[in-house]
Amino acid sequence: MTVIDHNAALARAGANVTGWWSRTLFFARRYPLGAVGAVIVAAFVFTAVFADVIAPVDPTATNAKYSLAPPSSMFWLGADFMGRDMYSRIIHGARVSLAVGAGAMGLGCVLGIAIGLASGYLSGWVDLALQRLMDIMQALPLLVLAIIMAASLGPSLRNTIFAIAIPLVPSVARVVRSSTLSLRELPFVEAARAVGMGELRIAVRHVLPNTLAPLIVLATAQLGSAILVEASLSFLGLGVPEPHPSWGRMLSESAAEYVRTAPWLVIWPGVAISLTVFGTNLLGDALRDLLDPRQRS
Amino acid sequence: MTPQLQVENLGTWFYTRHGIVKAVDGVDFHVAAGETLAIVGESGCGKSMTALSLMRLIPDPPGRIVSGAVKLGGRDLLKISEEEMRKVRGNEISMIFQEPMTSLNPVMTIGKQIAEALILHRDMNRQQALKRAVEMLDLVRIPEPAQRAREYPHQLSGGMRQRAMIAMALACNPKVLVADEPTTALDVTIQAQILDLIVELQREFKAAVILITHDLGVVAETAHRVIVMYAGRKVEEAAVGPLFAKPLHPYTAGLMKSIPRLELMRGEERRQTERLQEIPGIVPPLFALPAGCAFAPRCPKADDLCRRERPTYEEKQSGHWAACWHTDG
Amino acid sequence: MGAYLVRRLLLMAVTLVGMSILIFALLRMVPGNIADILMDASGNDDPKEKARIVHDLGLDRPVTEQYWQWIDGLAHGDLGYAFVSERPAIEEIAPRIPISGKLAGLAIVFAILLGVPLGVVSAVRQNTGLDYGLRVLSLSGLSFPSFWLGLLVLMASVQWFGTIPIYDADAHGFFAQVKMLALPAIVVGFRSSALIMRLTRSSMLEVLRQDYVRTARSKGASNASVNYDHALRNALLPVITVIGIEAAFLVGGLIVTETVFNIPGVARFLVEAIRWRDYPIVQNLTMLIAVVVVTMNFLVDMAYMVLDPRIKFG
Amino acid sequence: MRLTRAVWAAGVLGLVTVASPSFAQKQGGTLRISHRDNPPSASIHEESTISVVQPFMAVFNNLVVFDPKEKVNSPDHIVGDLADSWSWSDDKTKLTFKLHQGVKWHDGQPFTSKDVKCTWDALAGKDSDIIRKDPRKIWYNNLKDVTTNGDYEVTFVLGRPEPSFLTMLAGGYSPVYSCHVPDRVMRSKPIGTGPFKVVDFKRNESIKLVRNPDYFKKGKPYLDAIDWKIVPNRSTRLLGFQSGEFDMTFDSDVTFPLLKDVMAQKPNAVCEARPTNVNSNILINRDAPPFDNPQVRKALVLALDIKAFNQILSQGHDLDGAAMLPPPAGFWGMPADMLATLPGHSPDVEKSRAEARKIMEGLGYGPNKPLKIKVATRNIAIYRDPAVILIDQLKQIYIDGELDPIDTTIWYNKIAKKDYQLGMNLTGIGIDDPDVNFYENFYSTSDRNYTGYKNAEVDKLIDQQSAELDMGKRKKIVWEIEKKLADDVARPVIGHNVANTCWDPKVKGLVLQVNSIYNGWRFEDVWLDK
Repeated sequence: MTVIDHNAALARAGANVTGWWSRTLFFARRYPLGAVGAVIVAAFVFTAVFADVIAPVDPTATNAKYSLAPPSSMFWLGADFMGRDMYSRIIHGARVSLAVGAGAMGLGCVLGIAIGLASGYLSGWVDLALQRLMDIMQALPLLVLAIIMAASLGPSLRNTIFAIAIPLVPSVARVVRSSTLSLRELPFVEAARAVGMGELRIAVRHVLPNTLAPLIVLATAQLGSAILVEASLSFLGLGVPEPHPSWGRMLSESAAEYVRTAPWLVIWPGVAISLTVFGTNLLGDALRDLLDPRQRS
Repeated sequence: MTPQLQVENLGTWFYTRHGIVKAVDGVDFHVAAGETLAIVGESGCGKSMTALSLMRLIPDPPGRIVSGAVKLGGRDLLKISEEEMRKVRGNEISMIFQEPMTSLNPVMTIGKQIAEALILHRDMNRQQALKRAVEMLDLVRIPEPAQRAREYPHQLSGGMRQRAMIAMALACNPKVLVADEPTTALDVTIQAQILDLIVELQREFKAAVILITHDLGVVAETAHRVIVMYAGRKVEEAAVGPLFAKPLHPYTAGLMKSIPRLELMRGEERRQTERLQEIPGIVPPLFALPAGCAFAPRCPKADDLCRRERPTYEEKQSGHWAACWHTDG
Repeated sequence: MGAYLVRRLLLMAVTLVGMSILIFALLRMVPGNIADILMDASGNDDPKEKARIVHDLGLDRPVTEQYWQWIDGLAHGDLGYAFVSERPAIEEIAPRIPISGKLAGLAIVFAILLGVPLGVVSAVRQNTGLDYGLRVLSLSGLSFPSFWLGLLVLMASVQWFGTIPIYDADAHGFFAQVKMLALPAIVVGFRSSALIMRLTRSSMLEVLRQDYVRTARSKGASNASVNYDHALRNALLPVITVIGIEAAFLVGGLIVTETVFNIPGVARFLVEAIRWRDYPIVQNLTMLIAVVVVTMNFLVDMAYMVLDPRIKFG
Repeated sequence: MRLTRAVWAAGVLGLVTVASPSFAQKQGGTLRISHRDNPPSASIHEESTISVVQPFMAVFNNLVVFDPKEKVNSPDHIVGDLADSWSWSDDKTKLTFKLHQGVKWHDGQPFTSKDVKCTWDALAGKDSDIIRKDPRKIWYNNLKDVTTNGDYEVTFVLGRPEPSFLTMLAGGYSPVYSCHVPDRVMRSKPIGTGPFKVVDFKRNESIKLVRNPDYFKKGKPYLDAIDWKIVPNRSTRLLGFQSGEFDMTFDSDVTFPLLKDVMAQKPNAVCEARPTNVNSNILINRDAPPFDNPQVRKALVLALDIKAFNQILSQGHDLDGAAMLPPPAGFWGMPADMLATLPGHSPDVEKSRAEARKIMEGLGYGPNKPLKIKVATRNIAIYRDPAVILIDQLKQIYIDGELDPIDTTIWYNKIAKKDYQLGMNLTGIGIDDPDVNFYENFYSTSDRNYTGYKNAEVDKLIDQQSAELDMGKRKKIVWEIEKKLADDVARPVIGHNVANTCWDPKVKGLVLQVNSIYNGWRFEDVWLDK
């Protein structure tokens, strides 16, 4: 019989893990990719929140002398066409990405939850109408709908958030609806009803928390796609306008012109977007493994 | 009668977040050709894991076979390579699973699934194997076997599917057939037919059968010898007659009280409302077993000794073994 | 089956009608109209000329009438006239469809060729270094903005070949076209391949946990046989769904990629038309995309029925 | 040389200048050019962008044209095109053209004086089926009537003498349209008399022109065809040029930061820098706070560091000038020493800014109490870039600007409604001519006077210079107007843009005219040396 190292096997399985810190460490070891993702997302949020402190200079300050300056000790990631420090711009870009990403995700989730609960709860023709509305919104690819929304609303930070949030609604609504449908017949919900709790109260107090796990997984995925859609919109000139330093727009017109003469203008914003979305995706995968019992191995 | 299959000190452990789970903890048994050995217990007692251990189909991780020997025809199946083991599976030792719907590949025809084992172990080509598969279907009394062989599992009824499973398991004329709850998922009427079929085919094929079930009614009808398992260990072992006549272990006794009358079962559907007397409590989590007898918390006879010390497994009467401090009382 | 089909088709029709209203309404919300654009292009602001353009294009009529005119035209196969080119919209849209179609087709082929095998390998070698590597690769596919990938590909192309693929409408022959569209197709398909790979992997893992896989093993089937004969076919069913839907949703990726690679397909044309407030083009193109998406969904369901013997018609 | 008297004299006939084909030229070949964007239409008269003029000028002919062999467009280098000769009446109010006979439209119809009348009647604002927009109506304010005398003579009757009238007819924006082709066709597949016919104009894709075998200038053109490919992404266009996909770049497509790369990748490329006749300027809403206060306007203009703009936008190649394109490239602009005296053009920026800060402090602003404004501009990079620099510079004088990017569709609406404070704008001027520039942009009744600038005195001076026959005197008035506009902070000019156009050395016979990008694109003398 092969020699088996019980302790190693147990450690891999996570036995004897107690306390907050060792649990964190355990999960980090169990889901190394998720841990990397969490670190990236944390760094991203930190950067966005403290952009003013981290960025060495004003991201909008132009300087003729340093137009297209290559990376140096002064401009770590080089300077753009107008001599603005790319490093500072990318740091502040995190703020725009977070604002749009989190804003759109939050708004999309709130609307989606409202519609999903209404749909799953009220059923009948309300459900039918809302479901058809969701069908309609899902009949267009996310970016296409976002582009049309963005164009209809005009370019601004707020409108961009709105334009991205709306297309995110149907998937949230569907998840919430199906959870609601299955939950509302469960004993504890019936019990709540039996003690005379109002339907709305039941929906919010009992049903909603139980849809949380799939929602968290979905929301993480949506954060990533919201950031990507913002970048695409800005790339197409329909997203967040100047002077907000948006990663997507940094890649659009002028940067694309200097693909050869100033490749840093193309590389760094792209790296920033990719890394951030990559982080949210990693985190989202790990969360799904953790929270979705069906996927748990 | 020399044993066809000899299992010694089999240990299968699972490594989980909560610690080591000894799903199978030092189990020995043997079964001879033409003999039917029943392994009985509630779900979670380790009987299915015992079966999967024989096949070496324990999912790893988290499970591992940590000790023991499974001797079949002089070879220890736990020592041979995976490749050799593959030649054993389905050939010398094969298995029937509980849920015939999910245990059959939904996108493969019945005939192909039966033929697969023949192609693997009998050097047949596809035509020969398919032809043999039809014969096997005929053997398990499936009407219009040629037609059925071309159908998909979902097109067959539950009983038919289980017949097909049996055909598949017996296709290569195995020395040992492991039947893991073969009738649990079936209607009562069909259960009896399937059991009859297994008994009949066993006689024909001279196979050793290990019947795994939680249903002592099935055991009484089919098995020659019985092993009762609880929390990964054997707690009682005897021939069917003595065991039913006088169960020594309180657990076995408890199980017996929950058998519906055999006469009632036959030909009549069990009514859901007619609850049987059950053993109070549940099987404890295997990572948190009490120090003494694992059954003590649920046992009406349990005393301090039971809670303190694990009873030894000993031959209480001739051919009747049990692990209990109170077999006399 | 008949009833199911009728119900499905009815829902499709409802969705499309809803879409037509939605898109029509959204477009009327867009600030500025074609007349503003045309006046802007010439840089004069003559209210009389503008009013005439607005009148000629029928934009001064009640919106319900405009909507009805559009739908009525659609019912008769008349897509109206493009505002900018002043040619029948169908003549503007039709020649661009095969371009995007070819690109999307090539991208999907690429995505499948890459995604399915890697997904299978990743699942079979679950939790090995290879699996981690492939998962990182597939996640990166979902994380890279495709326009950035496109720019990088262009950069690399210039670096290594000293040139870039410029779309040539006169390129004929299969290989010439494939050569021209290969790079953009890879860029578009990368994301899809990542998606397909992830789904193949998780679907494969799911299937490998199934009882019938255990049954196959109990018959002595080898790993390869278990993975490919038993698991893969079952695992591919959901993958086919995602391939079908992804094929329709590829339009999103096409928009930026056609822009980066300057391919005159429908996706870029849509953005251009929105910019120009060319309502007939935007409306009809959006409807076209919606029809493709809805039809793809339908076809996927149908394919599912055909491929999965468990699902019965009816 | 610049003061050379133009030959305005009555009765002096422009000689027939149809050049005989010189022996070196080779026939044949297709010229491939990249195009920067989708032309709004193919009808030159309805549009005001190089995107239309550059590809489609070759489809048409003018009555007269700036001598294609001359580098500088000037009133004294105008030659006949469809007109064989022309003459002014004694009172300089009637301009009569003798037309070339036997010219055919691309559809086979004969060209006659009626077509000329149709064209200019429409341009002067009469109802017409050949155009639906008329952005340059203001050019023809002074045109009272167009009369024909037989099929081959046409007379333009002016309200007062206007020497620039002939200049305007010589520009690329003044092709002769036919009576019989409706506006819709002119916008999509125009019919002209020119050296090339339109085969196909695919939106967002390509413009294909082929040689007109029946061109009335015998032996021309040399090229078989011109293929324009529309490539909105500049780096793609330039890479295409570098890798030989294109023989020539779009006009002024190569900015200075990019020139180095183009030359490095394609060392044999011929590149020529010239002013684009487009200037960046600041639109000021003088009817609303805070810029209704002349003091604030003055502070604004004093804060400008034109060199810094210039350095960023063109590595210092843009030209500093007032309203007119400055000499030597420009024919009319004021001399440099005079320019330096205008507000905002002083070489000592720090001194000017100190002065501006003093003004602002006087108005109660300071580092802790900045003046908050919005700077509107079109949401296009070439507009946004200078606007971002402007905002940065205004920080120096306690003005805290926020960029307000306006979708291009509603830009003019917004400006026309005076719904802005500051705007960053680009103004293209079709011909380097004071009438064209002043009437379009500063005359109180012009459609294109976006800021609604009204100054009776300036209007009077504009009319005065327009009628002035003596070139020397006229220039003086022009300079006075430029100075007045600058003092009044009408539309402070930040710079006259300069950019490069490049082509492969095998492209021969191309003469770029330095003071207008809009005038030299007939392509009838261009040939390929293969």
